[in-house]
Amino acid sequence: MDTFSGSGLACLRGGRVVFAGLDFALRAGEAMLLVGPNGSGKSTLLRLMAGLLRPMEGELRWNGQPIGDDPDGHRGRLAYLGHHDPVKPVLSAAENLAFWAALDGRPRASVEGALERFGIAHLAEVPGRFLSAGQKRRVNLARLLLSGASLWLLDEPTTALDQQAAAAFREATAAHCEAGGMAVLATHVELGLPAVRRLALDAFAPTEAMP
Amino acid sequence: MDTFSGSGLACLRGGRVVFAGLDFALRAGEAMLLVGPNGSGKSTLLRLMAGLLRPMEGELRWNGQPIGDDPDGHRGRLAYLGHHDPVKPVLSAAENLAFWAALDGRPRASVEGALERFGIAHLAEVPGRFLSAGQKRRVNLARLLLSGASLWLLDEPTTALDQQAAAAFREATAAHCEAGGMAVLATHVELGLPAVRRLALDAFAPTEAMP
Amino acid sequence: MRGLAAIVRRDLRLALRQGMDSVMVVAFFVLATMLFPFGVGPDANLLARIGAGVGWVAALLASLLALERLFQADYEDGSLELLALSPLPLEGIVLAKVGAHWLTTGLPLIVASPLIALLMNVGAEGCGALVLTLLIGTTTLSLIGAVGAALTLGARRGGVLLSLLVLPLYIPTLIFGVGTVAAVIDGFPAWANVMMLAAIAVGALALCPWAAAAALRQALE
Amino acid sequence: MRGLAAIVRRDLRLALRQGMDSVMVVAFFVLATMLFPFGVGPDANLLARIGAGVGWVAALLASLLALERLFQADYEDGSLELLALSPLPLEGIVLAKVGAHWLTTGLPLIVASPLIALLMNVGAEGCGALVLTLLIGTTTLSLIGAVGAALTLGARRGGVLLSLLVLPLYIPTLIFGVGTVAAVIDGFPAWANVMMLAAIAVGALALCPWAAAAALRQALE
Amino acid sequence: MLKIVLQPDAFSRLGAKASPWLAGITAVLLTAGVFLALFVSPPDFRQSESVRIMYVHVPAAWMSLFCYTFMAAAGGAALVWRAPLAHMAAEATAPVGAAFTLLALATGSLWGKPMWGAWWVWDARLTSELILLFLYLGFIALNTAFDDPTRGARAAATLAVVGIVMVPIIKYSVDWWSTLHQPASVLRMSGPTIAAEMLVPLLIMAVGYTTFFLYVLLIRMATLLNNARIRALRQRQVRTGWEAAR
Amino acid sequence: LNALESGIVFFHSPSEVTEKAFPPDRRIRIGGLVEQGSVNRSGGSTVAFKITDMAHAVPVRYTGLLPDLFAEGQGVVAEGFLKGGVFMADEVLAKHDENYMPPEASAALKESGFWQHMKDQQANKASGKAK
Ligand code: HEM
Ligand SMILES: Nc1ncnc2c1ncn2[C@@H]1O[C@H](COP(=O)(O)OP(=O)(O)OP(=O)(O)O)[C@@H](O)[C@H]1O
Ligand SMILES: Nc1ncnc2c1ncn2[C@@H]1O[C@H](COP(=O)(O)OP(=O)(O)OP(=O)(O)O)[C@@H](O)[C@H]1O
Ligand SMILES: [Mg+2]
Ligand SMILES: [Mg+2]
Repeated sequence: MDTFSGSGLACLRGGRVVFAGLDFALRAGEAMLLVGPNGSGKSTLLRLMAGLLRPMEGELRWNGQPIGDDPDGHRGRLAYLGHHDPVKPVLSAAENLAFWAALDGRPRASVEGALERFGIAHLAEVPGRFLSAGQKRRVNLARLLLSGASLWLLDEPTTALDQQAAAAFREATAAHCEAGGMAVLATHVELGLPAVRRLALDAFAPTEAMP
Repeated sequence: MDTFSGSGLACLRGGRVVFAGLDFALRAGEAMLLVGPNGSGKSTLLRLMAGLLRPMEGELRWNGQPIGDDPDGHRGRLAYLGHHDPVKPVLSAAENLAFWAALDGRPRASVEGALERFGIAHLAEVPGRFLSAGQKRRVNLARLLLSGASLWLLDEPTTALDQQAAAAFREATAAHCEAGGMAVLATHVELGLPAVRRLALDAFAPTEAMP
Repeated sequence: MRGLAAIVRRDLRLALRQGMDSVMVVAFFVLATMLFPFGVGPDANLLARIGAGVGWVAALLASLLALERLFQADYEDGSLELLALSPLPLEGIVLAKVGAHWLTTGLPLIVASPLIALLMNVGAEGCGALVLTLLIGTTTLSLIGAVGAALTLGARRGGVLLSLLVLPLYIPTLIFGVGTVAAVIDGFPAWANVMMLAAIAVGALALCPWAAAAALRQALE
Repeated sequence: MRGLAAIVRRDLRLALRQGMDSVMVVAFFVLATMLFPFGVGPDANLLARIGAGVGWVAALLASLLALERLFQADYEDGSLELLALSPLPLEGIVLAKVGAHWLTTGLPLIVASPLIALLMNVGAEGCGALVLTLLIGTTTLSLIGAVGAALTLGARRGGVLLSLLVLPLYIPTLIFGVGTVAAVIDGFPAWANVMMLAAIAVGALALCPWAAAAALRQALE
Repeated sequence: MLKIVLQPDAFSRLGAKASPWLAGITAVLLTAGVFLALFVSPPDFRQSESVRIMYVHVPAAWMSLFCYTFMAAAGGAALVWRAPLAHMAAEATAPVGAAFTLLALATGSLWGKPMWGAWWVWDARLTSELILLFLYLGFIALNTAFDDPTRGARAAATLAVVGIVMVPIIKYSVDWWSTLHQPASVLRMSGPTIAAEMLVPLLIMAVGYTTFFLYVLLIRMATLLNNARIRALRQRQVRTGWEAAR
Repeated sequence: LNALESGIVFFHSPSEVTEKAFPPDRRIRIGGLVEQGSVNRSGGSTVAFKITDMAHAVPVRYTGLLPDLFAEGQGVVAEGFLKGGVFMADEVLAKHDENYMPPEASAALKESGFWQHMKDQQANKASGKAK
C-alpha cells in the first residue's frame, strides 16, 4: 500500500521561516486537510509536496523512498490544482481538457465523462472565454478525474463553486480516496469530507520568525 | 441624512443584458447585501454604483441628485474594493497604504492603526510580494478604514480571509455603518452582519437574453 | 496636486526598487545603435551622416518598448481602478504617470545620447542638437505611447499591437527631430524644425492625456 | 514525444484562433524598417548600403517583442505550473513552445524579408542572403529570447543582471548575419560567416532550453 | 431595448434584398469597365499602353481613402450612439479597405517601374498610403485583440477616428510637398486633365469598385450579424446550462 | 514654414539649389523639367542635360540607364550631389505630370501652341511652390 510522508520539513519564503519541523504521513485512501490562518503556509506546503518548491530542511518520501531520487516519477503520479484555472479562452472546454490529458500521456479517459461528473457536459464545445468563474473551476476539477493521478494536491478547491458543484467535488474526492488515491486539501471552509486527517499549520510556525 | 438610490437600472455586458429595471435605496447607516448566483451581475452592479460603468438605462442618485451631475464628488465619497488586491510587491504594506491615503487627499489617518485593526501590524514593513493571499486582502481592507469614505462598495470582501480576519471585517463594517456610513457588499457566503438589506439579483434578469 | 505628486513619487519609487527599467532602456538604446558600425562598416563619414537618424530611431524604439507596460501592472493588480475612482481627474493621473515614466526612461535615454553621438562620430553641434531634439521629442513619444498603451490594455498581444498602432504616429516627430539635427550639422538654420517639434509636443500634451484617459475608462468598463 | 507534439499543436492552434499574431509581427518588422528611410533620409544608395543591417535589427526587435510574452500567458493562468508538473522534461517543453512560436512568428518574418529588401533597395543576391541568414539566425534569436522571457517571469528575484546578459548575447548573431549579407553584396565569399551563424545556432540549441528551463523553475518557486 | 432588437433584423432583410442587385450591377460595370479600358480606350501619348494600369490603380486608391472615411464615420457613430450596427459596418469595412489599399500600393508599384524607373520611393504620397495600410491593419488587430468583443470594437473605433487625419494628408500630400507622384488629374479644382476617352472608362471602373464595396459590405455585415447571434446563443446556452444545473 | 530641412520633400527645385548653399558632399534630389535642347549624349551611356524650373537651370551629368519616359520638356528627378556647379547624378527618375490624352490629341494641341503654354504654367507652379 502506497504511503506519502514528510519529516522535519521546514520552508523559507522571502527570508522568513514559514514552518519548521513539520511531519505528516498519508496512506492510500486517505485525505488530509491543511488548515490554519492566513499566511500560515498552506499553499506553500502544497507546492512543496508538488515539488515546485524545495524544502529548506527535511524530506518528502513516497513509499519510504525520497522523492528527490525520482522527481519525474513523482510528477507522474500527482495532480495539482492551484489558485488559477488554466482554461484557455479560445479553446473549448473539451479541447482544454483534451490537451491536459494528452500532455500527461496517460491513457485518455473520456473527456465527456469528466465534464458530465461536474455537470457541464453541455458546455463541452463552448470556448473558455464564455465560461463564468465557477464554470472554469469545474473544468479545472474535471482535469483531476482525467489525470488518473494517485495524489491530488488541491489549494482551496471550492472557491467560486456553488452548492451543487461543491457536492460533486465532495463525491469525486471520496470516490478517488475509496479507489486507493490520496488527497491533500488546503481550505478555509468545512468541506464535509468523510474520514479525513487534519494538519493545523500554525502549530509549526517557529516562534522566532527570522532564521 | 444621506441617501443613495438607483431606479430603473439596466446594464449590458458583452452584448447581453445582465439585469434590467433594478431599483434600490439605501440610507445612511445601512448596509446592503447583493446576492445571486454566479454571473447574475453582482460585480457589474457594484461597478455601476462606483461609476466605472455607465448604466444603459436608469439613474443613480445621491440625496436625490443624479450622480452624473457631480461625478467627481461621487468618486470623492466612495471606496471600492474589487476582486484584486492592489498591493505592489516592492512596497511595504505600510507604504502601499500610505500611497492610497495620500491619493485621496483626505486627512491622513494612522496607517498603523488600520493595520492593527486587521491584525497585521507586525507586517507593516514587509514588502507586498511576501504576503499570502489573505494577508494582501487584509491590507486592502485596511485601506477602507483610511479612506474615510462614506460609501463602501465591496465585491466579495471576505475571499481568502480566515475566521479571525472575517470577524475583524464584520466589526469594521458594523462600526462604519454605526458612524453613519453606508456599505454595499456582494457575497456568496453569509457574513453575519447585523441589520442588513438584501438585494437578490436574479429577480432582475431579463427573460430574453438576446439583444 | 498633492495627490498627483504622490503618484509621481510612487512610480519613481517602484521603478527604483525594481531597478530594471532605466538600465534596460539605455542598454537597448546603446545596443541598437552599436549595431550599425557593425552593419555598415566603420566608415566615419557614413556613420556621421546616419548617426542622428540611427540614434533617433533607436531612441524611438527604446521608448516604445518601455511604454508597453506603462499602465499594465496597475491594470492587472486593480490599482488602475482605484486611481480612476480617486477624486483626481484621470487626465491628470495619466500625465503624472507619463511624467514619472519619462523621468525613469526618457531622461536616461537623453543622458546616454551623447555617448551615441560619440559612437557614431556625430560632431559637437550635432550632439547638442540630438540632445535638444530628444528632450522635446521623447516627451511627445511618451504621450503618444500612453494613448497606445491605454488602447491596448487587456489585449492579448500587447507589445506588437502597441507598436503597430503607435509607430505610424511617431513618424512626424522622427522626421522633424532628424531634420533638425541634419540641418544643424549642415549649418542651416534649424529653428523652423525645432518649432515644429515643439508644436507637435504641445499638441500631444493637449490631446494625448485626454485620449489616454478616455481609453482607460473604456478599458475599465 | 506525444506530449511534446500536443504542446506544439496546442500553441499553433492558440496562435491561429487568436489570429493576427503573425500578421502583427510582420507589420512591426516592416514598420520598424520604414523608420530608417525617415531617419537617414530617403537616399536610395545609402539605404541599399544599410539595408541588410536595418533588416536584421528590425527582425531582431520583432522577435524580441514577440518573444517577450512567450511564457507570460501560461504563467498568468497557471498553465505553466501544470506544464512543469507534467512528466515531460521541462527542457523539452521549452523547446516545443519555442518551436511553435518560431513557426508562427519567425517564419512569417523570413517570408516577409524580401519585401524589406525591396523597400530598402537591396539587390537580389543580398535579398537571398538576407533570407538565408534570417532562417538560421531567427532560430538562435528565439532560443536566446526564450531564456530572456523565462528570466523576466521571475525577474523579481534579482534577474536584472541576468536579463541584461541576454541582450548582448544577440550581438554575435547580428554581426555574423549582417556580415554575411554584406559579404554577398560586395561579392566576397560568405561561407565562413554562415558557418559561424550555424555554429551559434547549434550552441544555442544545446544550451538555451536548459537555461530557460532552469529560469522557469525559479519563476515558479 | 426595442431599437437594438429591431434594427438588426430590419437590416438583415434590407441586405438580403439589395445584395443580388448590387452583385449584378457590379458585374456589369466591372465587365464593361475592363472591356473599355483594355480594348476601347486609347493609349497615352507618352506612356502608350502602360497607362492601362491606371484603370485599376486609380479607383483602388480612391476606394482606399473612401473606405477609411466611411470606416471612421461608422466608428465615430458607434462610439457616440453605442450602436452595434455601426460597429459592424466599421468592422466589415476594414478588410475591404485594406485590400483596396494593398491593391493601390501594388499596382502603383507596378506602374512606377516603367513610368518613374523605380518600384518604390519614399515620397510623401507613397509613404502616407503605406501608413494608411498600417492603420487598417491596426484597426483589424485591435478589433480582434480582446476576449471581450465590445471592448475591441470600441478601442478600434477610437483608433479609426483618430486616424482620419491621414486622409487629407494622403490626398493633399502631392500639393503640400514635392513628390514624385503626380498631382491630381481628376479630382481637382480646375477640372480633369484626362482626355474624355480615358476618363469615361476610369469613372465606370470607379463606380464599379464602389458597388463592389457596397456588396461586400452587406455580405460581411450579414456574416457579422450572424456571428453576433451565435455568440448570444452561446451565452444563453451557458446561462441556461447554469440554471439547469442549479 | 521652410520645409527645406525637414525631409518631407522628395526633391528640391533648381532655384533652391542655386540660391541655398548645400554642403558639397550632401546627397540631394533635384526635380524639374529637362530643358529643351539641353540633352547631350556624349557617347557611351553618359548624358548631360539641364534641369530647369524656368527661373533657374542646373546642369546635370548622369551615367546609366534612363527611364523610358525621359525626354526633353518632361519632368525628371535626379539624385546625386553638386560638384563645382554641376550636379553629378547617380539616379534619374522620370516624373509624370497630371495630363493624360491620346497621341492624336496631344499632336493637335502641340500644333496650336497650347501645349507649350501648359508646360510653362506647370513649371511656374513648381518653382513657386518651393519658395
Ligand atoms: C506605389 C506607388 C503608388 C501609390 C502608393 C499611389 C497612391 C495613390 C493614391 C493614394 C491616390 C489617390 C489620391 C487622390 O484621391 O487624390 C493615387 C491617385 C493616382 N495615382 Fe497613384 N500611387 C502610386 C503610383 C502611381 C504611378 C506610378 C502613377 C502613374 C504615373 C500613378 C498615377 C495616379 C493617378 C493618375 C491618380 C489619380 C489622381 C486623381 O485624379 O485623383 N500613381 N495614387
Ligand atoms: N512568493 C513568495 N515569496 C516570499 N514569501 C512568500 C511567497 N509566497 C508566500 N510567502 C510567505 O509565506 C507565508 C506562507 O504563505 P502561504 O501562501 O503559503 O500561506 P497560506 O496559508 O496559503 O495563506 P492564505 O490562507 O492567505 O492563502 C506567508 O507569510 C507569506 O508572507
Ligand atoms: N468584462 C465583461 N465583458 C463582457 N461580459 C461580462 C464582463 N464581465 C462580466 N460579464 C458578464 O456579465 C454577467 C455578470 O457578471 P458579474 O461579474 O457581474 O457577475 P457576478 O454576479 O459578480 O458573478 P460572480 O458570482 O461569478 O462574481 C456575466 O454573465 C458575465 O459573463
Ligand atoms: Mg494560500
Ligand atoms: Mg463577481
